Amino acid sequence: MLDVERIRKDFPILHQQVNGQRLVYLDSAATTQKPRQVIDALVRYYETSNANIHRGIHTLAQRATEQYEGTRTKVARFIGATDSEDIVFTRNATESINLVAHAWGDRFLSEGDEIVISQMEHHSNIVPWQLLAARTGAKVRFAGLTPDGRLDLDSMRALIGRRTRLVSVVHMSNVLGTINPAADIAEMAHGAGALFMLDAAQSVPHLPFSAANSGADLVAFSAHKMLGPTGVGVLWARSDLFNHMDPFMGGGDMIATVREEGSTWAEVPHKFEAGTPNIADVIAFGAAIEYLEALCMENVRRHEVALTAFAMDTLQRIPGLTIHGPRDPEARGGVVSFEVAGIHPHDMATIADGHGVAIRAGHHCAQLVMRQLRVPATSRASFSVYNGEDDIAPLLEAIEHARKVFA
Amino acid sequence: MLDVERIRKDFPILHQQVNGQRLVYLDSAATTQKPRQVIDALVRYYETSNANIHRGIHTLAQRATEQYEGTRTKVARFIGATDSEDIVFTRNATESINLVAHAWGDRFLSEGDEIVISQMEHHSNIVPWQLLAARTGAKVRFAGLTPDGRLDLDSMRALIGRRTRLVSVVHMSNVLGTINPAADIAEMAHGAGALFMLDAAQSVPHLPFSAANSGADLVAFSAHKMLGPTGVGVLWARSDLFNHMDPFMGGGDMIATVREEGSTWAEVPHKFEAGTPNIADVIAFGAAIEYLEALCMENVRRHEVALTAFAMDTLQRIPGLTIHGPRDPEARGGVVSFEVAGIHPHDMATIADGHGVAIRAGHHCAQLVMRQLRVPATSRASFSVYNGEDDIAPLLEAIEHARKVFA
Amino acid sequence: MAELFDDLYRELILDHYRRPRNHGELPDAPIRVEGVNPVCGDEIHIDLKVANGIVDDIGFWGHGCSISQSSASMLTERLKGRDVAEAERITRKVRAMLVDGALPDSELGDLEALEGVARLPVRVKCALLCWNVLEQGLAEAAKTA
Amino acid sequence: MAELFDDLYRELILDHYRRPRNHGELPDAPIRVEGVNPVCGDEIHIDLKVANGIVDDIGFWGHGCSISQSSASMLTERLKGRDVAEAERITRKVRAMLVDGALPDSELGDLEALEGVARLPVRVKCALLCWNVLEQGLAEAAKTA
Ligand SMILES: Cc1ncc(COP(=O)(O)O)c(C=O)c1O
Ligand SMILES: Cc1ncc(COP(=O)(O)O)c(C=O)c1O
Repeated sequence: MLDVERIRKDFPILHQQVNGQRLVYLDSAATTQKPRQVIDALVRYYETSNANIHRGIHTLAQRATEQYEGTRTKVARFIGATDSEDIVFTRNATESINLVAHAWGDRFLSEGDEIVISQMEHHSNIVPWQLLAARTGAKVRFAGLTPDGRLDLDSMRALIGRRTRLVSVVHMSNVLGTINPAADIAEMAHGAGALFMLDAAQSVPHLPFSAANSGADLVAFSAHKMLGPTGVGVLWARSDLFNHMDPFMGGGDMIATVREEGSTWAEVPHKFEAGTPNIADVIAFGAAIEYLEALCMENVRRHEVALTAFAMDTLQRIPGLTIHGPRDPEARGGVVSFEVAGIHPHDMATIADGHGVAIRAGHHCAQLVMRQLRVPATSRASFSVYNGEDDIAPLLEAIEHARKVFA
Repeated sequence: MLDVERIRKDFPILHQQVNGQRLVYLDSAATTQKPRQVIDALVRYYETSNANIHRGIHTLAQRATEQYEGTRTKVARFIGATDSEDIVFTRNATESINLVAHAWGDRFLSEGDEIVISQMEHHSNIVPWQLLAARTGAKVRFAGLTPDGRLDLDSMRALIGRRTRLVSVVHMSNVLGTINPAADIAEMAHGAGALFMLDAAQSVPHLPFSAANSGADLVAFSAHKMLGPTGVGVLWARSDLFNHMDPFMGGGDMIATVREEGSTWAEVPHKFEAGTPNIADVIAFGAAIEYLEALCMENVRRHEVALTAFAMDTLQRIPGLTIHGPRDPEARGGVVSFEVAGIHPHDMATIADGHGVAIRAGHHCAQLVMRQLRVPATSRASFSVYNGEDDIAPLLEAIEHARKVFA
Repeated sequence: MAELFDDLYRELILDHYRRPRNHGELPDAPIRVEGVNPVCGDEIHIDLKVANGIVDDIGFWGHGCSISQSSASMLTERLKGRDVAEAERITRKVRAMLVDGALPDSELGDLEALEGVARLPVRVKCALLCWNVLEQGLAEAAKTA
Repeated sequence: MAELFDDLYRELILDHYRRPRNHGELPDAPIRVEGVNPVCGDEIHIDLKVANGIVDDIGFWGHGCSISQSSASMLTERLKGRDVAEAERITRKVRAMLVDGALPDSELGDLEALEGVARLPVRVKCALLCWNVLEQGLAEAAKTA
């Protein structure tokens, strides 16, 4: 398991008071905090190696290129990708999904084709497909949820058929915590000859993950949700898939030759990285990966399951409090969405903030999930490696306080 | 004028030796170095305020949101935009241009329409239009260059006509240094009822600029070329233009409501910022702007004109050396591309690196310019606020050394 | 626990939240307006009867947090039976207090209880929602008058 | 000035750059192959005659930096008249020296002069370009043999 006390020493932001209380950060599903190793990597880059990459001959350009490409190798290792050329850097998971919608979707989809997603999706795994559908005449279809907040696999199976070209599903829900059975869905998709994409924005940061073994053909996630800096996303594609995709954006670094009559493209992955990339943050992302590897993702997962179990146990005892999503902590990630009767989530979040506790309130970019839960919003506590059982007591106090205010 | 000695104190990276020599960084057109004020802003953000923005109620989320939106206001002030809502943050200038090609181009262009650009463009202001042309059947037309490396305005005037929907031109060439007459071209474009876009990636960082007075309807540039971090670009659009554009990418933060049947969009500028933005770097970009404002862009411009004049004077005396682009330093930016007879630019750059001098060699993402110059590549020295006349002597020595090696 | 929050959730606000005044539709209101805060989903509907420059009757409903709902309840209580000029003046003064941090004016009455919201920028939108909706309503009333 | 660079631009390299050996097309070469380094624009064409497992004749042309052009010149000089097995072995050894930093093998002859390139990763591609082109050529020769 994790030594939370020691880990917290690495996170400077946690050593502060908010509204006179110790900061208890329970909003890691939105974005995680960053260890000093990552902050130091940024500083080190800008103080020693900053230069534009790939085209430069001078020493700084060589250093920057080597470090940037070094992160590609680290990401490949971290997610069990067989080849670092199957890794494209984007701004965030959202851009990774939009890239697929354009580079693959615009090329291969047409009227009558179908994309199957689910009601559990984050807006980032809904809207790009709706926009693609509007461009191509394809249709987006939504698998439903079970009453206990799992994917309704029967409804998914019923939707997948001859016309299905892509199935894209969230691996771990950012509202319900639900971990979806990627391999089973992959089988359904592949059985119908469709591609399978995994929105792994909440899973790659929190559990051992192998892209090669996941069954997925495409995987998207964000650095900022896994101790890395903002501004870096990843798109992984199964070998050769990238070679069949059109470029998404055009510009520097993604071309081989540019002529007035037309241009030709650089090799994958550069073909998909137009313009000056977010060099510094990609490099610092490498430090985040090393940090997680040193903790070991099996440990991270075990720690978060235990903490989630403890939090659910504790919260459940509060009268009027309902927890959304699966009961079994092993079946979910470190995300606990809850409601307290008579207290609106925004009031809950404001009162929690008064206790130094950062939780999120709202629709969590998942309005379809809200509609299924028949609530306008939920309160959400979510965990990462720096959270321990001692973070639950302040949350509890805040909830009790809110209950008193709104009694 | 600028106190270069004092400014250099702010740039930690310059206080190092490369290959046993003082680092002389003459590659700012590729990317500039960053002052400690910018690096500190990054560290401060991650150590005190890091959180996801816009949707959060807790204290960190409020801080992060305020600082992020604060940079939008600073950018608006810096480029003389009347409204900060006309500023969209992207990854880089390249993405800003691609955004226009999709959000405006896909909506309004069709077969027979024409986009007029020039042979002076960076690939980032060529390829997005070629891709758009392939999608819509529109045509890209290229204005030519004069023998001394200026835009051939007659050829541009001849191309602009009834079918022209957009004219997009580089404001300052990253190869030739040429500053193009934005107002004149704006008049031609507007006279034909076309929009006018300015690729200001090299101009906004180096001279006083007013978007409102530039004549442009759209302006693109990158933070990393103006002392800011990597991973942030800007797209400015004249009031109301954004409201007529379709979304580019879909996802979190750019929606108002998401339903299975379809979604509606958030207000501008959020409509164009899908997913978690590069929060930390946008905030640190604010510090870069403040740094430039403190120096005053009039001073920056005067300093760079003087330094360019000095460098051109000095280099010109070297036998066999040719400088590309306009002769008059007032007509150009701090970019000096040159050739030395019998020495390939890559060899030049390698030997310069041996002297601690970082210059760039290659096509500079401007293959059409190379074709006009009838060279495969050039060597390029480019300047920023931390460069002084004492940086020219090492460059001169390096060139002399190269001439000896290749005598 | 910082006073900030005790100051926010004053008894008066909670009272209006628990027992909203003028809650519900006005069956034959000539003016019906509504607003949503897309960021948090708060929703306010206002039904309005304006005659001879007087807010004859006003009702609201919707859902959302205590701040958005109590603000609306206090709005209706404060403005029912008052003339349009007063409604506009009060709207200006509430805005000044919430957005610019102006001291509450004595004319505001119970609405003064919203003062604490000004210190929480992220919640100001909640309190303002009903006032934006009211403005739409008054604008419509002016047109149809 | 660091020795690194003196080591790079050895006299032998400069000599091959100034006076390239086996330069120009072979009028009726059965095998014509070419390669471009898209990053820097270096370009190498090789014409090849292979008969009975022997590199009977070889010529090259193109343009680019001193490293890419001298490497090609040395390649042709070293391999002309040699058998294909030797050409393949030399290619492997050049790669080992440039990419893996292996010590130069005595069999390399003049090519040993390229050793200094290994310390400049960004220039390794320049030196390798002609060897990649050669491999294409030998592969074609094997197919047509
Ligand atoms: C004139 C010009 N336009 C566009 C760009 C593209 O900028 P970026 O790579 O930051 O997208 C550059 C810089 O490389 C440039 O010099
Ligand atoms: C499940 C899921 N998918 C996608 C995203 C989008 O991530 P980003 O905002 O970094 O693009 C998020 C995070 O908000 C998420 O939780």
